[in-house]
Amino acid sequence: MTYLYVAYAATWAIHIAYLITVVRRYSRLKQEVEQMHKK
Amino acid sequence: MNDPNAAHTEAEAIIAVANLVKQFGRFAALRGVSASFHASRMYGILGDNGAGKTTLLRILAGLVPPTRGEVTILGKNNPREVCREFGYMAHPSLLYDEMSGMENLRYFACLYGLEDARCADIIAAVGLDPGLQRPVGQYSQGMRQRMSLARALLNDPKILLLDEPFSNVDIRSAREMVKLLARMRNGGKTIFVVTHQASLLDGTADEFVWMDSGQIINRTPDLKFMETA
Amino acid sequence: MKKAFPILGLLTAGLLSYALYEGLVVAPKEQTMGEVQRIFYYHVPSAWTAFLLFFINFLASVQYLVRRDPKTDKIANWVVITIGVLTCVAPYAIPSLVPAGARASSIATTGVALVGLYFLIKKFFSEQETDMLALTTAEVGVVFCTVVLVTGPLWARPVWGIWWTWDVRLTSTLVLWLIYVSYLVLRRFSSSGQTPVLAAALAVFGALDVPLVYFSIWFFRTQHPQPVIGGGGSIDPRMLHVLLINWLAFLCFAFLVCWSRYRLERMKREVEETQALEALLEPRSALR
Amino acid sequence: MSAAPSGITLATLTKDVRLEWRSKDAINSMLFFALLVVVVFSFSFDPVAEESRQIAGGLVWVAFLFAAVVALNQTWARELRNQVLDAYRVSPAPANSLFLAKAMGNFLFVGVLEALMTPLFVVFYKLRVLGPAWQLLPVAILGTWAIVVNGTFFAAMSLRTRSREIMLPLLLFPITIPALLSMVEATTTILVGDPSTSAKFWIVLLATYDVVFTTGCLALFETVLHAE
Repeated sequence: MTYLYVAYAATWAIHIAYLITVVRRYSRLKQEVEQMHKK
Repeated sequence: MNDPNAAHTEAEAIIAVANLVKQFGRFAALRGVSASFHASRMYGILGDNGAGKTTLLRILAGLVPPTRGEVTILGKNNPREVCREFGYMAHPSLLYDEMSGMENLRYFACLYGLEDARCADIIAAVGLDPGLQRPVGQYSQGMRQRMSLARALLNDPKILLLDEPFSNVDIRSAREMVKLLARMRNGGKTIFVVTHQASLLDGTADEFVWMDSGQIINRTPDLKFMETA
Repeated sequence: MKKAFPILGLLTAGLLSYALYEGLVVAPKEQTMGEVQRIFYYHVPSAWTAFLLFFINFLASVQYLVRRDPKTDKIANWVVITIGVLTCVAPYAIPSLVPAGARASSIATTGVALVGLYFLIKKFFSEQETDMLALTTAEVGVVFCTVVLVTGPLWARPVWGIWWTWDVRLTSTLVLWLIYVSYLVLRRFSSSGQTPVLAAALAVFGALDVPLVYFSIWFFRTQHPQPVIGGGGSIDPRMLHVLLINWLAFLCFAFLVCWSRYRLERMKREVEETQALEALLEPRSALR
Repeated sequence: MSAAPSGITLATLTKDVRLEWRSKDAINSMLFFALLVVVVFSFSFDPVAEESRQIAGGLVWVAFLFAAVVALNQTWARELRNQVLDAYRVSPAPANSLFLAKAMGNFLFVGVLEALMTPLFVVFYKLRVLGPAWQLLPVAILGTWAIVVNGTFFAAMSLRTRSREIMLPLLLFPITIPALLSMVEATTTILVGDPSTSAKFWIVLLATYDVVFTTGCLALFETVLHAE
């Protein structure tokens, strides 16, 4: 039974991990844009 | 093969470049170069390192696609279509070190569909001995430059693109090479010579093209501009 | 347009939780495998979504290579149309072509889907954008593929006591995963300005490889039979219903992830573009 | 009028073979590498005669694959040394002639390696072919071409990347999996000689793989060669 929940949890863990990398890249890019505007 | 540019009179430009831009990531090698060049002329392209001389030459030869801008050569806007009319020479020798000069030229002659006799004439024309069996790797730098020039002249091209042909070549052979290029220019070829030894071309080149940080800043018939720079 | 994203986000979240509820509670318990069979409702939709994403990547890469030259572009249009027509006509004209499980109509629909998708991408994405689409779908596809490769063994372990079975579908997914990870590695390591061209060429190669991978492993399996993930044959219609809901939910989720990754990619390229323009304007004093 | 493309391919091939023969440094180091691979494999797997027949197919082909990858990394070394590739790219010679010449050159080169490694494998593993031995020839030829054609293409592609040596196997191995599986299974079926199974399917699959990827390479090589 636990394999079922582990599998579901793993699925979402992978998706969320990927989304986090996307969001982090997004914020890093935002900072870069701010710096460019300031310059 | 009909010669598309037979109708080209001397006045008409055979090479036209319109706001050429080339960027390698953030480094802008060319920042909008517009110019036109005419047949049977010798152009000396001068400028510091990083002025974009080599990039311009490689774009004309069709080796590098421009980021923006137009290149029209002999009526075609893609240099690849007229690559038969190019002779290209670069810093490296573009020859196989393990093969002798004659073997190298015989291989390149095959690429252009020429017979072997042509190779011997060309090697003699650049003042080297066709019978030399030594591999190019063991040539002196001067000889290697001459053999590379021979490779560029092999297919009797209309347009010669030479990138620093005289670098570490002794003065005497450099002068001979200039005389040879002058004869070729009078024969109707358009020659571009990128060099740091402008004095060698003084009195021979029709026009000097001064480049700085990716742009053509001046075009003068002689080297007077050098003193004021 | 900006507020469409959060609304869609909420909708998808709702759909996903509904699908989760369906999968865990509503769907009937499988007699032999019991509860653990419910992994099926995440495993199979993720696989289908991953294959769909890789298929879009293939179409986008073909377009990127083809649209560089108008002549080849026209030829490609006709090739796609003929493929579409063939897949519609062939299964009806030559029934023997239809493999055992499939019905003629399903092949016809995939044919139409191919042509439709190709021209849809052609309409909505410019040449440069197809490259961005290819990168996005490849990256999100690899994420879904990872999910499949994680849930697969988690399913095989309780049912057959082994972590990995060289099952046809699972192994094909693994090879597909390897191909597209090498695609992403090529994109990161390629230093030349022509990275999109190289990546597109590799994507086309990868897609050409897929049928060969499937057939080689399929024949390999007939010689060394092993347990098959998810079992073949027909399944209980109620289960199928839940499966389709889950797939719809995952498709919406994948669409949103792709959309945000695409926006990130477009923004990255715009930033690079402006930086390049800036470099163009100010003189390079550094080299003096 | 440039020379016939086949003329150029032949000239490039003879040039490569002559240079290879003249310098011989690459071929010697490669032969020694192949020998090392065989010996290392033989140490790590030392089964009884019957078992060895089961796994020999896999061992032989994996060993060939590694020897081939090291050889394929050298494909463009000579062209890069003095940027001779630019001289070829400026000339009107078609890109596919260069590709075919390089692929055939590699095919010969890897063929020589295999010719050396096979007897060593037979000796170390006391192999005796039970099934139809003549089928091994098409498998070897089609299999080597499958590795070489993609290898040459990906070697040209990885010229444009940073870490060139590691890039080639990363690109080549995933794409070669079906071909590798076919080669290994065909060889094992032939070695074991079990009448119920036949290597025909694998040979047909290898042939399709070769046709598909040779056309793919010829269609895309020009784009990759000029992707500066």
